[in-house]
Parts: sequence; structure tokens; C-alpha cells
Amino acid sequence: MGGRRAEETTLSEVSELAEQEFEANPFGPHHDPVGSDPIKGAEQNPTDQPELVQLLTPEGERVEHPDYAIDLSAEELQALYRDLALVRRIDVEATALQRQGELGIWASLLGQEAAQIGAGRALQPDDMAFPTYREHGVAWCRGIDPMSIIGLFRGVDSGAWDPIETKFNLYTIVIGAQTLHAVGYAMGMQRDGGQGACLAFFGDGATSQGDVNEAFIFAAVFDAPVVFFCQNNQYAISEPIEKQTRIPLYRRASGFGFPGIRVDGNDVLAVLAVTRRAMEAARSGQGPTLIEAYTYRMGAHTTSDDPSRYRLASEMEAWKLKDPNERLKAYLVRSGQADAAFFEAIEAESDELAARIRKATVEMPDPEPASMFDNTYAEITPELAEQRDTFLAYQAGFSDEASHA
Amino acid sequence: MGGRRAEETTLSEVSELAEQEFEANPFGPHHDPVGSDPIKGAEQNPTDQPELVQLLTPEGERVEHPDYAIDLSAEELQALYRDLALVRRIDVEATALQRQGELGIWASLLGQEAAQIGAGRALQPDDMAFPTYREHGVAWCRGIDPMSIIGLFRGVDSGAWDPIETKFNLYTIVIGAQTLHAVGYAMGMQRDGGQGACLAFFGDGATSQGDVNEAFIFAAVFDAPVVFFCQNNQYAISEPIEKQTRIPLYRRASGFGFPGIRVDGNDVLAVLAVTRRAMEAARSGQGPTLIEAYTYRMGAHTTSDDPSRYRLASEMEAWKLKDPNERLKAYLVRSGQADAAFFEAIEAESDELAARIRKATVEMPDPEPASMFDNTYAEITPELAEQRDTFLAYQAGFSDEASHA
Amino acid sequence: MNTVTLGKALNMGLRKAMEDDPKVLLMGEDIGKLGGVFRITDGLQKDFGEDRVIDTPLAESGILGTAVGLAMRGFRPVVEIQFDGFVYPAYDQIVCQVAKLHARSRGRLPMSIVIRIPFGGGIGAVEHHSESPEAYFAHTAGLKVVACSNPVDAYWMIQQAIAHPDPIVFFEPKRRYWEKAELDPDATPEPLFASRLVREGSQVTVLAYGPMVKTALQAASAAEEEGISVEVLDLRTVSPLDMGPVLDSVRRTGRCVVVHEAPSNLGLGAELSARITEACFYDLEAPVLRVGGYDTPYPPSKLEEDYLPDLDRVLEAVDRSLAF
Amino acid sequence: MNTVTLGKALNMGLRKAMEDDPKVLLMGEDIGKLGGVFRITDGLQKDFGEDRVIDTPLAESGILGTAVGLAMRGFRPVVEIQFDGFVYPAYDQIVCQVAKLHARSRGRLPMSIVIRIPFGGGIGAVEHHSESPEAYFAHTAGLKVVACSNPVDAYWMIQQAIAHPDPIVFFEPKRRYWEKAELDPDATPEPLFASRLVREGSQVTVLAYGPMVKTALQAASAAEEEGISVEVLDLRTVSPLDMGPVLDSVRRTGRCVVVHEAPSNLGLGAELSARITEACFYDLEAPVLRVGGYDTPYPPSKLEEDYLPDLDRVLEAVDRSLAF
Ligand SMILES: Cc1ncc(C[n+]2csc(CCOP(=O)(O)OP(=O)(O)O)c2C)c(N)n1
Ligand SMILES: Cc1ncc(C[n+]2csc(CCOP(=O)(O)OP(=O)(O)O)c2C)c(N)n1
Ligand SMILES: [Mg+2]
Ligand SMILES: [Mg+2]
Repeated sequence: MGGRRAEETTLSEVSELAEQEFEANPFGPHHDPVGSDPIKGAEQNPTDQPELVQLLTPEGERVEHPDYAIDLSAEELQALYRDLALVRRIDVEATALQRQGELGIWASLLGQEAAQIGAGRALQPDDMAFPTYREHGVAWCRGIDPMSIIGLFRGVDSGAWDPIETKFNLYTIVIGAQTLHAVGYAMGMQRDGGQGACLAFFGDGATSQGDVNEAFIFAAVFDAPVVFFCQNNQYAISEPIEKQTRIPLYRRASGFGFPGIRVDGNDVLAVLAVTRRAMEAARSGQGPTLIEAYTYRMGAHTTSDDPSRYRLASEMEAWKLKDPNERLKAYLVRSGQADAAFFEAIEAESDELAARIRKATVEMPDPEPASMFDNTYAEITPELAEQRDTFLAYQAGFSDEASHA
Repeated sequence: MGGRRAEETTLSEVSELAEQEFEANPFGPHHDPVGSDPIKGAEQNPTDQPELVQLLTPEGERVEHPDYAIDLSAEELQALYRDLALVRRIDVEATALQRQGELGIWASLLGQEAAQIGAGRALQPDDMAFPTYREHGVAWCRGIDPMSIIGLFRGVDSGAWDPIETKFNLYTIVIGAQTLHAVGYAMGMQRDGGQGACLAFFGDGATSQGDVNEAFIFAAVFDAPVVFFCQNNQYAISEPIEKQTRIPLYRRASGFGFPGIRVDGNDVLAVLAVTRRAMEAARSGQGPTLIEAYTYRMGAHTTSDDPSRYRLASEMEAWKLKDPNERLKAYLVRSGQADAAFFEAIEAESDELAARIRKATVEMPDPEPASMFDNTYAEITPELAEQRDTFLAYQAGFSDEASHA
Repeated sequence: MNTVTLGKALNMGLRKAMEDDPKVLLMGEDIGKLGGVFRITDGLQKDFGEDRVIDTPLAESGILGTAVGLAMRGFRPVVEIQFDGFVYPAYDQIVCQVAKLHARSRGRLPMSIVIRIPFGGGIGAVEHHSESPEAYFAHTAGLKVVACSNPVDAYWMIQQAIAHPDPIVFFEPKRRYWEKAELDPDATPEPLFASRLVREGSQVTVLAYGPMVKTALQAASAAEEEGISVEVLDLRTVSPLDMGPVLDSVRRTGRCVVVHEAPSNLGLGAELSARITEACFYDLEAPVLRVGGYDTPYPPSKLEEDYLPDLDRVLEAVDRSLAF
Repeated sequence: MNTVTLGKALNMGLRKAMEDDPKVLLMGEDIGKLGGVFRITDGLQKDFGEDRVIDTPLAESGILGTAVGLAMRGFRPVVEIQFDGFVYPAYDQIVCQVAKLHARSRGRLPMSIVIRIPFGGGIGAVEHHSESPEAYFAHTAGLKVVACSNPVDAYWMIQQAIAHPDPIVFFEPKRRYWEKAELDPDATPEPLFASRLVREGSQVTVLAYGPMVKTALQAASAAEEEGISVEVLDLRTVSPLDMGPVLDSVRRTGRCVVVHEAPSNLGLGAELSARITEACFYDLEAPVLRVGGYDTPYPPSKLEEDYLPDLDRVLEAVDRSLAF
């Protein structure tokens, strides 16, 4: 069967490779097959390496970037840290609740806090966000009660928040579909004089879906006020990023004629700065931007997943050194912008939040059975009403007499 | 409703604009919104203009290109001219037959002869071609009887040729679907040690389909031996290329990590040279290339279409100066590689071919009615056999007694 | 009163809907300058501008996906799918998003989208241009599915569909685009989700929708000459079904034939047969019979007359029903 | 003889098929190192290599479209769709290419593709993970559709499907993946497109497939305790239907209930009802009754027990049938 492709390297070889490259190039193991291709077309020999916008090193040192300045007060920095810490706590608590059987499943954001808070805090009131199923951090920034999200994963509904009021769309589980919704919504903003822009979230795996690429096309052709925010957490469930692309994802945008940029997704300041700028460009009529937030899924894909089947612990260890929360904490401490009391207060607030979540989850009522007939249509159809009535009569029968079983 | 987008320019304004730019930049009216975008990511400021590979000027002058040399004998050049002339004649004849009611519809290749013959003659025996519905010129190169194609448009079948034997897939009418088939077939070649590569044809409009972009992704990720050949004939039915993309199409490839190149699609020598090279790269394990053959649909989209609704005659006039057939003819004459007798012989051969087509079309038998039940499955299912038997009995009834109507 | 074709009636209905509500947008391939390949949107871009009559990139999923976003924002997108066979790239957006977002959001997200699909055969076209995919949509909870059969309905139904809050797949009988009728724009239309008795009869009920209504009526006329009295209903709404008039009729006639172009297996005839039989078990003199396309891909056009139900096949089924 | 789960039986069947024919390839998301989210392909990439067990990009249309190309080249791709609700992006490739290429090419292009879809509810999942889309495929000429209900069938049917020349949508009852049975790999399997009588009875015939076979059998046991004799057929093949055993049974019992999880409207129950009524019109004591999912989107999992047919709803229909 061989064929032309290189023989499969073993798992340990892959990981060795990855780790070697990891040292040499912190921005990922991708080389540039375009540059070295023997067929030479115009503009096919970029010499620059993927550039990663970073404002805070993994060690918590503040660095400058020529294009992306940010100047935040101690309070603002503390607020960001609070966000990071609290959404992590929500996540930890939800994961625990799933383990205890309270939730059907949970999709953890562990490791992606900075990407989500940086993006979420770049949103302005008129903007509209389109999440996948993992953007609990963005939801937090939009003021969504974590219980609404937990309810979804518990199976009581598909998300209890009001997507119009909160300007945070419902979670979309079919990979990539929401990117087109974001473009359409942005086209609506163009047409009704809206002042905002859309921020569309998706993963590295999602970039392979036709829908996401069509979203790029529509956005570019219509100059739609939308920013595409790809959290490249290195995996689509078990598949490493190499199964989706040959080259860094941010470069996809150039093929569609709009800017793409890679940002250190574990650096909340850089994500905030880059997203702000892209959203501002979108709001002011300059069309779409693709942001690739380069990050890492520190947990399993969901609580149903077992990452030990497909990745090595050492990879995780390397990424732990880049922990987004620790990074900001180190900076706050190092620069004297937060003291022990601050962190203790956050810790206490986290504990409270966790306790509230635990209690509210366990007490969350099941939905009314007949509610499943509601909202299929704006007004129930006669035939569906008949099904509902039969169902209700059938249910009533059970409360009266003993069941067959 | 205004919104942020520029007010619509009127039809005549558009055409003026187009013609102004036409003079200034023979490679099309596309500017480069990436380069001037205020958000500066890595590698987002290409300075080069779209480069168009050309070996023969519209006036029929032979020019050199640093990367694409070609050296053909007078016989070879004459053979190419014969191809161009004969496929044009097939096309003209089929169009006439449609007008006479002999065909349901016809999709003309007028103006795209060089793109198709250049690509078709780059194919080697092991290669496999995946056409859309307009590649009559490529079919010709693969030795397909024009009557097989005419039969499809007459409505007797969906293409009578053997796609495996001729290495020319059936026409695919759902836009873009065949590009994935080409990638899959190429993955098969990788797996069974095949020596060829696939050549996937599609139009400018097709580049907007999810399938085509997914084909780019699969080809890139699997390093599949496939070349994507886009005939940018400036229109998808009535929609000009600006409705599909902001930037030149060949650049799409760079976003997926493989080379893209724009070739003068009305220059058969350049198309041949560029396609040969890309196919050779694919065959030798270097993965996909995107070729954009920049050309023009000189006829209507199909015989059902009325281009006067959406484009100006002057645009056509401008493109007539770039006629692919005239161009090679001018070169042959100018360089003394063909004389009047040669062109007369081709003319005579064309007349014969046209006569054969006319006769064969008019005489083409209708298919057997019951044949519609064949080949739905490898072996007819009992329930379908029952439907067929009922149908046959019902038909037999008609030959016996008078019909109700 | 003017005499208009079905295609023109749709065009007039679309124009009226756009005048009535500035949130109505048209989207699709070639619907602008060209006016659509069937000219249904002829002149509308000129009068309402490119922002409201949008020539989209060639990507059906993109069209439906952006329509979803526009609907979320309060617009009422009316999407044209160029031909029946090209709706499938958008199937995911239709089934998972358009159909489900109202329920997913518990009514918070409006999803007022009309998906116009010219459907059915009989125009001598190549593959994918003659299909009848309505059952796929009727089986999808959250969608509504209607089909017009004549110019008057076309004019009113398209406006009603656009004004309706739920997503509607709107099937247009493409081979009837050129059929004419008198249209009175001041008349009071019938409701959208109502079936209509179009010819009274006493012996057999024939149910049809879209292009087959004309065929059914022709069959009824032919039957009359043979002394058989056939009642014809134009279903108009395919999902939800308006069973009232259907059951009334079948209870009277005791016999029923369902006609559609779509393949028989799991076509609308199956559902109608199941419901009618359950509701009229003791009234039926014969099983509900089905006249549909065969369970093969739509054939090359030289064979379509053999494939498509015609008045002879309808009459044959009427005879079979009467023979029970 | 070993005791195996349904999931393991599929895994063994796939392995056997790959050993028997080097042209068999597996394709899908996460089917390699992970072995698929349900572990159905566990260990196969390790043993057959990345060229034969292919982790694809996350794009269902891409998966099916490349599978078509591989099939043209003579391979036999077996495609895994991760969950029922994620097949729709591939719908166009399935309906317009996979289903039609054999006919389009007049038999010249082999299209031996198996599309494996874990389907149905009952596992407490979020949206799109519990659907039953089989009717969409059964309505599509050119496809065949089967569903296994137990480990023994799973083992044989997957091998038979892979060896079969036509494209087959192979539904796996995901909530039964962990059900166990004795498997004898030396036994002679039943044919793929054959229904099977799984419990004899005299009063009412219950038809089911996939996950609902177990439910139907439970209902039959419960009915027996009440003195009602229920016959159960496992359809196994959903398209083409194997009507012989069905009609035999219904002619004997005179009553029939069809059970499936899919929404009732235009579900398999509709087609079975139509065919049975036409064929057994004078034998039926009651109309064919249907027990299906309701015509709503699949509800949040806390409500799925209310949504899904269970033995009580089957019994209720049996009672209703007997009351006619
Ligand atoms: C259309 C579709 N196919 C498959 C799935 C199953 N699935 C759920 S998440 C996932 C991986 C997504 O990866 P990525 O886009 O990188 O996002 P991440 O989960 O890493 O945040 C897959 C394949 C799905 N939800 N939708
Ligand atoms: C999926 C799909 N949508 C719509 C159509 C209808 N249609 C046929 S050709 C065409 C335009 C194609 O344009 P392009 O790709 O540029 O190819 P060209 O016809 O110019 O060669 C359209 C929209 C189709 N065949 N398939
Ligand atoms: Mg990911
Ligand atoms: Mg074109």
C-alpha cells in the first residue's frame, strides 16, 4: 500500500520531533511547504516565519510589539485576572459536576482562558458574538449566567440565555455553521446601520469545514464587519493540527484576500489588543480579519474524551509553562500591581462562585415534558398540537393507573 | 438601507471602470485589498502584482518566461492548432443543433479552447481528468467521441463514455463536487502505486463552494497528486468574478499552503507549459497546485442564457482581440510554420466533422424507456424490478389498446 | 385583473412583499441583473438595490447560513435555490439551523426565511434540474413546506410565506411557470396552510400539489368522459398537512389516489396513505394508491415522459382503486 | 464462541473485512489513534496503517467526496460519520454523487461505499447526537439503508455491507453498542437484505429496526404477561424493504404497529403503512399504527425518555390496534 507518502512515524518519534521543534520554534511545528515548492508562482516564497503577537512572555514579562500597544491600569489588569481565574473555576467546577453525574458532558476551556477573555473583553455593547460550544469565557464577558451554560450540558435545554439581548448567540454544535451566521448578521448590521461588528469563534478543526471557508468568502466579498477568531488549541478531539492544514492557520486568510494574524492565545493582553484592533477595523468598514489564537487545550476534548490515547503527557507539561492565568499573575506580582490580598480575594470569590454553581446545578429542575412541543414553530401547528394532546393524555394515564412495565 | 458599503455604480460606470483598468492592467481589474489593509499581520504586504504566465502574446508573438520554457516542433504546433479549431467547430455545431431543437441545452466553450487544449494535452496516459460540464476540449484530448457529449445535452443519457477507460470522468453538474472526487482518486493513486496524477477542472464561480475549498484542504493535508485547474472565464452565469472573490483566484492556494499560478488562458502554449509542470510536480509526490487560467467566456453561459442582460458588448470586443485560436494561427503564419494549405485542410476537416455530428445527432436513437430502471443498483432490487415490470405491462397495454387521453 | 403567468405572479408577489416590509431581502445566484434563470426576480434589483436583492457567491450553504444570520438580525431573507438539485449543499444549514433555531432559542431567535425552490421535471433539462425533494423537508420538524400550482396561488402564497414567522420551503412548479391565469390583486386570499377542493367528484379522491394539480385535473376531465367522477384536491401545504378537507373528501368517496413526481418510496403519498388509512379505516373501499416517480434517479430527459406521472397513469390508478 | 458487545462485533467485522480485501479503507474523524469516539475502529490503524485507516480533516463533505474518488479507483471506503446529526454537510455528496454515480455511469463506476452512522437517542447527549435520519436516505434512490440491532448481526452485516457493490448507509444503534451476545464467527450469516422474525406471536405484528428491536421485544414480553401475543420482526433492511416476511406476518395477525425513533411524519412507518395496506387491504383488522418520535427537533436529553418510543408506548399502540 505504501504509495508516495512518508511512512508513518511512531507515536514516540512524533513526540520527539514535536518537542525538538518546540524548543526551536515556540510558534509551532509548522514548516512552510509553499516556500520550498518547486513550482514558482507569484508571491510564493514568503521568507518570514509565522509571527506571533505577544505582549506578555510565558514568564510574565511585559514586552512591546511594534503594531500592538496596550496600556492598562492596575485595576484593568486585575479585572482581567479576575475573569481568567473565575472562568477557570467555573470550568473546574463543571468538570467535577460532570464526574459526579450531574452533567451529561462538559467541554472544558482549560488553557484557553486568555484567548477567550482577551476576545470577550474586546467586545463592545453593539457587537455580537457567535460561539461554538466551548466559549464559556466569552459568555462570562457577555454577562451570561454560568448556570445557563451548565443547563445546556445537563440536558435541560439548548442554552437558556437570550442571544439577542446578551448579544451572545447560542452555542452551535455543528462545527463551523455559526461562522456563516456571523457573516449574515454582520451583513444585517451593514444594512440597518448597526454600529457593531461580529466576532465568530471556531476551532482549528473547524477550519476544514466548507462552511467556514464559505464564511471567509462571503465576508470578503461583502466586506462584512466580522472578525474570525480561531482558537487553535492544537487538537480537533484527537486529531492534531497537521490533519487539518499544512501551514499556519492565520495564513488561510490571505488566500481569501483579507488579513490574518497569529496571536499568542495564552497572553490575554495580546489577544485583547489584537482583537480590539481587528474589531475596530471591522466596525469602521474595513471588512474581515482572521485571528488565530495559538493556544492549547489543557484538558480533554470533553469529559467523554481520553487524551492519553493520542497525546503524550510531556506535551502538556511543556504547555503548562505557558499557562495563561499564571502568566498574568506573574506579571501582576512582578510589577507590583496586585498583592497577596488581591489574590486571596479572588480565591474567595471563586469558592463562592463554585459553591453557588454546585448548589444551583443540583437543584436545577427538569424541564416540563410537554415543553418539548413548544417552539418547534412560532405557533404550534394543529398536527403537532394533536401529538402534544395525545402525549398529555398518555402521561395523565400514567399518573392514574399503574404502568405496563 | 445604505449601510457602509459603497453605493452601487451603474452598469455603464462599471464598464467604464473595467475598461480603464483593462488598459492599465491586462491581468484583470483586481486590486489588492490585503496589501493596503490597516491591520498588519505577518506576510500581508505582497508587493508583486498578479503575474500572468504568457508565452504567446495576443498578437501571436512568441515571448519567453523565465520559469516556463516550451519548445514545440511545427508539427506539434499544428496539432495544437488543429485541436483548437476542431473543438471550436464542434462547439459551433452543437450550438446550432440546440437552436434547431436537437439538443435540450448546450454549454459552449467558445473562448476557452486554449485553456482546455493546453490542459488536455498536458495529460499523460495514467492521468485522470475530472471535468465540469464545459470541458469538451479536454474530452477531445482524451479521445472522447463528441457524440457522447452531445448525447448528454440531447438528453439520451448522462454521458456515454467510459470514465475509467478514457480516464476522463463523467461531467459533473453540481458545482465543485468533482474536485473532491479528483482528490480521492489521487489518494487512491497514492495507495495503489499509480503513476499518474489527477487534473480537476472547475470554474471561477465554483471556487466559492465549500467542496472546492475542502478539496484544497484534503489535497494539501494528504499531499495528493492532483492539480486544480480553474478556468476563470470571468463569469458564473451572470455574476462577474467580483461576486466570488476580492483578490485574484490563483492566490487562494497560498492560504492552503500550496502553489497557485495564473496563466494566460487564451495562450495554449503557456497553459500547456504550466499544466505540464504542475502535473509533473504532482506525479513526483510534490502535492497539489492551483492553476488559474485567466480567460473569457465568449458565448452565453449556455444556450438558455442571455448575456446581454448583464454584460456589455464592448467587453466582448476587447476579449476578441485575445482570441485563443487566432493567436496561435497568427504565430503559425508569422513564423512560417504553417501555410494556407494547412489551414484549408483544417477547415475541410472541420466541415467533415461538423457534418458527421449533424448527421449523427439527428439520427441518434432515443433510449429504451425501461432502461431508466437499469443501473440504479448493481443488480436491480426486487421492489424496483416490480416497478419495472408494472411499467412494462403498462406500456404494453398502450400498444394494445387506445390511450385514455 | 390581469392575465399573468405563474412566474410573473411570483415576481409581482415578491415585489409587493418588498414594498410592504423593508426587512424583506432576496438572496441567491444570478437573481440580480439576470433576474434569476427563470426571471422570477426580474427588475427587482434595479428597483430595490443591491442591498436588498443580493447576488451571492456560488455557495448554497453560504447563502442559507448568511440568511440565518440575517434572520437573527430581524431581516426576512427570501432565498432562491436555482434548481431543486442544488439545494443539498445547504442541507446542513437548513436541517440543523434554519429548522431548529426557533426551538433551540425557545422562540427568541426569529427564523423567518423563505427558501424558494423551482422543482419538478418536464422541461427537458439535464441532471439535477428536475427533482422533487419535498419529502426531505417535510420529514424535518421545524420547517414548513408548501407548493403552489397556479398563478393566483403563487402571487398570494409567496407573500403569505414571507410574512409568516416560521421558515418555509416554497416549491414552485417550474414547468408551470408559463401557465397563465387572471389575477385580481384586490381579492382576499385563502390561508397559506389550507388545502383546496379544486374539482368536485364522488367516486375517487385524487390528491396532488404543485405541477401535478394540472395533471390531476386533466385526468379528472378524461375520467368524466368515461363516466367516472373524480374529485381533486390541491394540497397546497405539504407540511403541515391540512388533513381536514382530505379526510372529508375521502370519507365521501371511499377511495383515494395520491399523485406526485417525487420517488414513491417515502414520498408524500406514503404519509398521506398512512394518515388517511388510520383516520378513515372503516370508510375506505380501497387502499390509498400512489402514483409517483419511480425509485430511480430522475432519468435523462428523453425518458422523463415515461418517468413522470401523467394523466394516463393517474387514470390507471383510479381504475385500480375502483376495482377494489 | 465469544461474548461480545455490539461495538466490539463491529470492530471485529471491520477487521475481518480489511483482512479479506486490501481495497477496504476506513475514513473518518478520530478513527485512528482514538479508535473513534465509540472505539469502533479501535486498534485498526495500529494494525493496518495510516493509509488504510485514515484520520481525515474535519469536513464531512470532504470525507464523502474523497471516498467517491477512492471508490472510482476501485477502493471500498468505509466512512464513519461521528454522530447522526453530522451527516448533513455530506448530504449533497451522498444524494447527488454516491447515490447516482452508478446510474450516471451506466454501471461503469463502482460505488462500493459504506457510510457508518451511529444513530438514535437514549445516551443523554447534547443536540445533534441522538437523531434518526434514516428516512432521508431511504427516500434516495441509489442508496441502500440497513440497521443492525444486535452484536451477531453487527458482525455479519458490516462485512456483507462492505462486500456489497452498492453504496449502503449503515446505521448502528449507538445506545446498544454495549449490549452483549454470543458470537460464532464460523456460523453462516443470513443475507443482508432480509428481515427476520425475532419473536412469534399471533395477534399483532410489531415492526422495528436498530435500537427499537429490543424495545419491541420488551413490549412483546410485557404483552404476553397480559395475555396478548405479539409477533416482532427486525426489519434489518430499511431500503429496499424486505416485504415478504412483513406481509406474511401481517396477513396472519391482521394488525401491525411500526416503531422507530425518527419523527413520525414521513418516517419509515409511513411507507410501511402504505405498502402493507395496499398489499393486505382485506386482511387488516386495524390500520397500521405508528409509534415514532414526535414531529419536533430531538429534545434536550432530560426529555428524551418522554420523546423516545418505549415499551409503554408500543403497548399502548398494540392495545389501540386490538381495539379496532
Ligand atoms: C459537522 C460536525 N462534525 C463533527 C462533529 C463532532 N465534533 C465535535 S467537536 C469536534 C472537534 C472540533 O475541533 P476544533 O474545531 O479544533 O474545536 P475544539 O473542540 O478543539 O475547541 C468534532 C469532530 C461536530 N460537532 N460537527
Ligand atoms: C451546486 C450548484 N449550484 C448551482 C448550480 C447552477 N449553475 C450551473 S453553472 C453555474 C455557474 C458556474 O460558474 P463557474 O463555476 O464560473 O463555471 P462556468 O459556467 O463559468 O464555466 C451555476 C450557478 C449548479 N450547477 N450547482
Ligand atoms: Mg481544536
Ligand atoms: Mg465561470
